[in-house]
Amino acid sequence: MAKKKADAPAGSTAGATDPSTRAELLRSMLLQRRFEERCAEAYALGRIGGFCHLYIGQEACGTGVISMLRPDDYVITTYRDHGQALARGITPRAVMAELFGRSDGCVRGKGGSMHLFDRATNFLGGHGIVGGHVPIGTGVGFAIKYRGGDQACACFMGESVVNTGAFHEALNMAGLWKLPVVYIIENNRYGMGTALERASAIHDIYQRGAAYDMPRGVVDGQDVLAVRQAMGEALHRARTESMPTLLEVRTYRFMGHSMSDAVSGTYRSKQELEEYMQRDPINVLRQHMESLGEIDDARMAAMDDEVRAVVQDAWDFAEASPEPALESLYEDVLVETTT
Amino acid sequence: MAKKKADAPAGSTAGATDPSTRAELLRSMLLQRRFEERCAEAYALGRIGGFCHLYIGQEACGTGVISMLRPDDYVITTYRDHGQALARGITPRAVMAELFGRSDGCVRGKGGSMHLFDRATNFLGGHGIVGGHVPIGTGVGFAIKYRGGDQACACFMGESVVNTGAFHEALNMAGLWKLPVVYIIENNRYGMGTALERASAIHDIYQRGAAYDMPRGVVDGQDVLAVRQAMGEALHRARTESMPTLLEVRTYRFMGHSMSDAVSGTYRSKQELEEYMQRDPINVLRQHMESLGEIDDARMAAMDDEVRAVVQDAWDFAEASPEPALESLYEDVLVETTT
Amino acid sequence: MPIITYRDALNQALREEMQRDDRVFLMGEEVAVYQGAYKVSKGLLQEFGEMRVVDTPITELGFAGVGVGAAMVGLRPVIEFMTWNFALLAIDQVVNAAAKMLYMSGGQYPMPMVFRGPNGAALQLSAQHSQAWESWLAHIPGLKVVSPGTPYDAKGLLKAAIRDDNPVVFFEGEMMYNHKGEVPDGEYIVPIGKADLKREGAHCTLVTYGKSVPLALQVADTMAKDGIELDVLDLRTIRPLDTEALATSVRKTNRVVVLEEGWEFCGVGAQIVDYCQRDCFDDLDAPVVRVHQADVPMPYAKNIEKAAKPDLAKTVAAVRKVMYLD
Amino acid sequence: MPIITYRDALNQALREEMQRDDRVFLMGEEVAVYQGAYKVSKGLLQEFGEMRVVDTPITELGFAGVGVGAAMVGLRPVIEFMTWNFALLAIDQVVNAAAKMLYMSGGQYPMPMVFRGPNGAALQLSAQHSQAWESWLAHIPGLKVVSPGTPYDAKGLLKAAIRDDNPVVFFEGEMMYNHKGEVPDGEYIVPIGKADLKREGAHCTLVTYGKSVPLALQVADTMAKDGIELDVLDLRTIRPLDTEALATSVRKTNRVVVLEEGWEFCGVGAQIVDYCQRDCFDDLDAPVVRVHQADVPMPYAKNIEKAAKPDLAKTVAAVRKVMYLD
Ligand SMILES: Cc1ncc(C[n+]2csc(CCOP(=O)(O)OP(=O)(O)O)c2C)c(N)n1
Ligand SMILES: Cc1ncc(C[n+]2csc(CCOP(=O)(O)OP(=O)(O)O)c2C)c(N)n1
Ligand SMILES: [Mg+2]
Ligand SMILES: [Mg+2]
Repeated sequence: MAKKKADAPAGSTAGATDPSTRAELLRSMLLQRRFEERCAEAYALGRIGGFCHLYIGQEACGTGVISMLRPDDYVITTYRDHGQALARGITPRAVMAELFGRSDGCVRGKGGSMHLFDRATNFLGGHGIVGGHVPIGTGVGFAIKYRGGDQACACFMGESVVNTGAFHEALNMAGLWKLPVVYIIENNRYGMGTALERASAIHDIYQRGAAYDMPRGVVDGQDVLAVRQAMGEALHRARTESMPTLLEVRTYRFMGHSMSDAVSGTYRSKQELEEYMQRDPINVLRQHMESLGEIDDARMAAMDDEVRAVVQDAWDFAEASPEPALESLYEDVLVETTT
Repeated sequence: MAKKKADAPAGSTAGATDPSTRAELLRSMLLQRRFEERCAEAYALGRIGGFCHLYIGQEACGTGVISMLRPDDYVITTYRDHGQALARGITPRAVMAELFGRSDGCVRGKGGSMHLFDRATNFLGGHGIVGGHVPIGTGVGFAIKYRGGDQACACFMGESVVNTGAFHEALNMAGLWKLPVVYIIENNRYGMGTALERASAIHDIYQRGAAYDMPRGVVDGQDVLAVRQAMGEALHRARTESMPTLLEVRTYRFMGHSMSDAVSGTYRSKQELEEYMQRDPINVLRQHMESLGEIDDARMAAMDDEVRAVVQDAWDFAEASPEPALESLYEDVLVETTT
Repeated sequence: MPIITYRDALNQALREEMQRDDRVFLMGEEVAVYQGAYKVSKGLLQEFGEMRVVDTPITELGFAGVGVGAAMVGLRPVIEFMTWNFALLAIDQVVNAAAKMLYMSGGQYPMPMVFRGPNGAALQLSAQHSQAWESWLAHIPGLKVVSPGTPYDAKGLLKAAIRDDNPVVFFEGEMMYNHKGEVPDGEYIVPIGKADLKREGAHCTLVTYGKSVPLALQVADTMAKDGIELDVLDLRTIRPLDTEALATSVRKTNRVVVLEEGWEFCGVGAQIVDYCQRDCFDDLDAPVVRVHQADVPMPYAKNIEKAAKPDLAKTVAAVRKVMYLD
Repeated sequence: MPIITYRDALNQALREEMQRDDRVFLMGEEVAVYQGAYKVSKGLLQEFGEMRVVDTPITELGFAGVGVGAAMVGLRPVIEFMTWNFALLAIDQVVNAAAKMLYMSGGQYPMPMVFRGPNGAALQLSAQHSQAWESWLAHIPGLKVVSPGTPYDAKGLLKAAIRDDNPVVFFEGEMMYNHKGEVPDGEYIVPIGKADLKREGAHCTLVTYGKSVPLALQVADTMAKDGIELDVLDLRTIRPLDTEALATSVRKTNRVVVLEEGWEFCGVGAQIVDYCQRDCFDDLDAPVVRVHQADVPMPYAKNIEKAAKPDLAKTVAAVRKVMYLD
């Protein structure tokens, strides 16, 4: 659960769940897991190219946060965006087709793994420059405030981002101007091969919020219900007071940084990895639901079959989708404009 | 006096002064004042061109800090650098000749007001991009640690700098790597026309140090003796523990931002200005010395005459100095290198 | 026709577009309370309030990105860089975000925004404050790059830039702000992408843009006294460049001088040379000659700063050279 | 002669120079514990320790500036950018600090440092990770800009760059790291500023550098089968550019194609065109033809990415065009 800053405004109880919500959360995380596993396979087969960063181990972060959003809220994130894109409702077909570089991909094959976008769900991308999207998410908050209304923007990032100048400049403005943005740090303890402690002068990174007079908290990122609770409080502040929040979500990445990085390497031990894998976010929720009698092995297996089928369908769809037309190379550079 | 961070290391008593040191400090500040007044005159006459940022009102900051340094320490600063250059011992002649754009200037007429440099006194410039020199000063600290030894680097900046990405990235590294740099924020309450409160989400800006686990303090910047004391403590940490310090020095600028800005303008009232001018750093020290019987009107007048003469000499020297040779345009782009 | 300054022309454009469309806002350092570092935004805070005329902290990277975000969700930001020298800090947002967003998003997110401010050298500001960045920005697909040389063009092009649904880089000049010229009352637009033949002459084409336009016209006046008549082609837009207007003039005069403020190596002039030889190889009677800044960081001292900059004498000499007059 | 990879050649250069001079250190993201994002720094942490092989936070602007500061006071930093795409964030330090420090300080502070890393596109990395920045950096006086196209040149030029007392921008290529070639044992230096005629032929000059060198040689091989012999001029250094070697080749062949990885507008090729027409106007039998990236941000999908990049077919076609063979 989030440690609240002493003077943070009271939270809401919007994070509370009922059985069907819990089942949905479980399914969403499971879908992301199976999707990413097939991505690894597709990458090995050369169906996916370029850089590809999987979300395995971190599913509770994006799922918990995004499950609290309204359709008219905004999401913006990094290159590690498959899980969040699915959680937000971009179809597995459109995501897989994008990863395969096909014309039915959610950005028509132009962006690939790192640049998923979807206007229909206010999914503002997939960005590849570490820290670069944080000012952009802040600008979305500015626009919300400019227009009025109670939307919010969820801006995801890895923990390395807190050391970048872009983060600092953006959070200072968000604090100064009181913008309705929730900055979610997915602290998976490593930026590529660099442990948090070797990159940041302070290790409780949510405390960076103090430099911007910003409400802040830290939450167990393997527990999707805890993430929901913390996000609920942050969203409440955003909607009712137009206040930003810096929310650190402590998680772990079960795979290598990208497909070209070994799962455990020079920078972390197999033992550490295995320890963290004990707290698989899917199991954490599943066990909770089991204790409530909401799921059993059979229902879990059925759910798994169902999401596997969805992912297979996405794969088939992607494979059948045509490559982009050659003319499309020159499309989308500029829009026609009528002055 | 500096409010120390609770866990900051014990200070030294190196800041203590005797009568002759106090007299030197007074003379140094007075020299800077008279020098800057003549710069304003020279600017109006067209002898000085470009951007020209005066130090009037802030003399105690640079004087106090620099008076604590050893010759082998380093100084790096912003475009508002005349006062610090003089305090560090660049001759008034070399500075004035530079401002006049002459070949005997401390950078041969290449840099002007914003870019005073002097290798002999380890004065690493005069930099024009707000925040840009903070990583550079940090790199000087890195080099000191790399080579070993107990030098330190004094890195001056205006309070606006604390909002820049460069500041954040640099201070994180200084905190992480424990580099012997003292970051001195000359908080004169405005960055051009923008009051601190309209630019920074927090107003006790030395608290930004918390984000980097850095010892920090704030000191009255109109009291040169207090500045010395605080700098002494910071230097002690730098020399004995290779620790950085973030030192906020609260001061006020008595002139416009630069020569093209009115003294009081749309952004601050004449009344506010006059209030702050009550605490002229030269008077603060003078009164202290009077109370100790170390100075009286006659000695003050004599000192004033002496520094005025020095400044007049600098002016005459500058005016007599030739313009740079036309060939010098192409010099100093690259050095000859022997591999 | 009223005669007003380049500064006031820009101010009119901003005011009219902000009146016309409440999604347009101005953001940057000192644009509001201080009324603009160079007073281009004078009176706008008073008319439009602090949500639409926004002073920022000194965080070029940050507020450029704020503009990008606001543009993604439907606003039309005008981001002012106090000078383009400082925009180097924000260049990642201009290039990696604004210029590429439409492409990366498969056409879903246009970027209707303007990045503007003074570019190039003023007087004695030395190395860090005297850079002309048009060749850098024009290198980048996904941007439009505009640089008006008269008050008339400044107003008409800024209005076009603000209405454009693409990111437009808009280069002004500190030394231009007081420059005066005719600007009609009322609404007009100068289209992006169209060069303007500012003066006609048969002997040589002098290609230029932005701040160098007044100098080019002065050169033409001067040389006309010796009977040498120049086509002064003001590009106005650098990307997309009006290659047709360029070729038309070159085919007429057969000789070209390119005048630009910035450095030589990979400058805009190099690209113009390429277009000339590509499209008019057989029309050229002499190598194109370029006039540009000396290949050094800008110095402070008056005499060597002057020597570093293009000027009348250097440009006249270039025209004489390309006409084999010396 | 031993045949090693471009990666190992760079690794050798770093190791030898660090052994030779203890003021040399390597700093950047993932250079130490991770052994380099592309393993160029493999083994260096183990040999030289963590003070000389320094992992940084993700703060390009910050650590580039740390390098500048260290260089000012006598160290000789080698700053690695994981890729030059990210160097955009640090460009202010490269341009406004490193390149200008000597000038602004009136000659007092040389900057003996290297900024290095892979530049340009690899495979399917899409828009933000596929940019070639050499025309930008080469625009700037105060820098030297180097881009080796073979393992031999990579080692010899990196050693020269590290020993140079000026700031050197060093462009490598992700797709080059596994490229193999002969590299002699023991000490040698490739001088900065000298082009290398990688292959001789009388019919046309193909000018290129860096990652495009292997492609250019492939083009020459291919065309030789049809009896078309190319001078393949590898510039190796982009600034200062070896205009003499260029002119010598052009005077021989009278036809020029320039092959570069980056975008057209104000690319390096534009400057080469300018030099050709300036120095060899009467020698040119046809307009210089340029081969470069399509004028779009780099897309992800394999087929359109391929279509965006220069390749064998496009370069052959360009040579044929300049030789009026079609
Ligand atoms: C400005 C910049 N520098 C370097 C990189 C290369 N890079 C990509 S991801 C990454 C690590 C980021 O770590 P973190 O923010 O913790 O996110 P995670 O990958 O763990 O989700 C690095 C160094 C980049 N994309 N952008
Ligand atoms: C990156 C950058 N942005 C903008 C400027 C223009 N500028 C010069 S000084 C200044 C204000 C700086 O204020 P502060 O840091 O408080 O220092 P002071 O002038 O008060 O000493 C501004 C905005 C600049 N030089 N660099
Ligand atoms: Mg991480
Ligand atoms: Mg200030």
